[in-house]
Amino acid sequence: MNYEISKVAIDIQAVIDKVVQREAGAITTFIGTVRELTEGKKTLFLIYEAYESMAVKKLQQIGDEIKERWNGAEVAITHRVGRLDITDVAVVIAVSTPHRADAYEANRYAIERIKEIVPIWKKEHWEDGQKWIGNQLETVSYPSGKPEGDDLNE
Amino acid sequence: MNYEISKVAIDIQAVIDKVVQREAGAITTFIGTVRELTEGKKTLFLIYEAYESMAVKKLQQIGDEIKERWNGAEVAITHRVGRLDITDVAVVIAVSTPHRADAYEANRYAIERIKEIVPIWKKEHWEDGQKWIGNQLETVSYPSGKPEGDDLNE
Amino acid sequence: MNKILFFAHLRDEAGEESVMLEASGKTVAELKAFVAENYGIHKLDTAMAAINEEFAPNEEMIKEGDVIAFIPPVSGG
Amino acid sequence: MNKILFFAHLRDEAGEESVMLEASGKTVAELKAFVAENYGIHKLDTAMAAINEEFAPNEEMIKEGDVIAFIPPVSGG
Repeated sequence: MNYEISKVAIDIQAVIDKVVQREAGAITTFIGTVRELTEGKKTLFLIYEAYESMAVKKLQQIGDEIKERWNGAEVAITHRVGRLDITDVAVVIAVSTPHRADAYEANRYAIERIKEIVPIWKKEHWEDGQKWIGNQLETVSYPSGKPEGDDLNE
Repeated sequence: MNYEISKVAIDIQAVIDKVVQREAGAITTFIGTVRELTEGKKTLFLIYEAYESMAVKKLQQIGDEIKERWNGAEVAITHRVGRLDITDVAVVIAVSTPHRADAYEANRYAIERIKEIVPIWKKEHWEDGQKWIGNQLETVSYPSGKPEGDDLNE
Repeated sequence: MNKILFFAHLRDEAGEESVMLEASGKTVAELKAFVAENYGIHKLDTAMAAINEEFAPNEEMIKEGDVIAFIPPVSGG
Repeated sequence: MNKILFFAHLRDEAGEESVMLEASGKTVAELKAFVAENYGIHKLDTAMAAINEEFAPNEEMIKEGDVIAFIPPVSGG
């Protein structure tokens, strides 16, 4: 399966291997890691939680969107859940395409979409407290009461 | 060493490990692979050759350029030489940055610069012949007799 | 009957991962109002709903057996 | 004396990886002309030169002991 939620450390090479193809000249990966400082505040660790069955479907949807927009693309995404320490890998996105410009653009598209529509949440733990993070795009949350039009069930 | 020419298969995870940092929230990689078809022509295999000592210096220069332009970036690049078959990995570029937009942009910058200033050449082998490839940017080669101004010794 | 799932801070507020309710015939908006009142959940208006693992608008009607999840703004990646 | 390095198709044309020449006092352009004539290399005008592993312009003067490399348009990546 190219779209997974993992309870254990992600094997990056295994994600890359899923998108290798004879037609591809380029593979890009995005590896999201747990950063120690965010706006000057020190993170101790994170907990990621997912609505797992739906999250896998939404990752698949993102892959399908990419294949429709970028010809010849192959996509694999694994997102970690559970407790993650600083520098641990939270998500790995691998995209292969015939030409390199597409591999960068399609990969960037994937991470932005994950932050919009995939039901995964992180709880930050600092020295002085903990909090479920609302949304990382730092926009008002679903101002219309739902994700943008094309977020629905595509 | 973060900048290497390798005569054996590149260990992608090892390149990624070089750029892991507590301040980074994002690592991007570019993995250049040998594509079977280019403009309808079928490649059997490639030979990559490098002016190794100078190539390492130029990879280091690209890393330095990136660190100057993108604050907090870490960079590692390994380029393979020798015979490569279809889907083999020719180059791995890993870039880590605090925020993800920079990691994509800086990585893209690295591959474009490699194609401009790093003394590495590939010889394509097809069913009906072989040829050293002139330059992949498909521009006239060094029209001014030298790379663009800032390519020199920076 | 319908299974209702809570995640992240909504689960903390509800004090449980899921509850069973009779929700068929209600719209998503009506269920939200009911759950907010009966489970003391405050930020349900900023949450999306999913019916059977697909996002569903406020006006969608819930059917017998549907699984409803309340999805707070996501923060994966 | 100076070591002169050839790569890729230039090496194929020269028939060797490197030669030793007395090039000190010559400019890069003068050395290119000399090598093109004496080693039958045709596409030297599209090649860059490097002196001691750094790109060098045509007008740069070569010194005793400098290592000169002719760099055809690169195709790595």
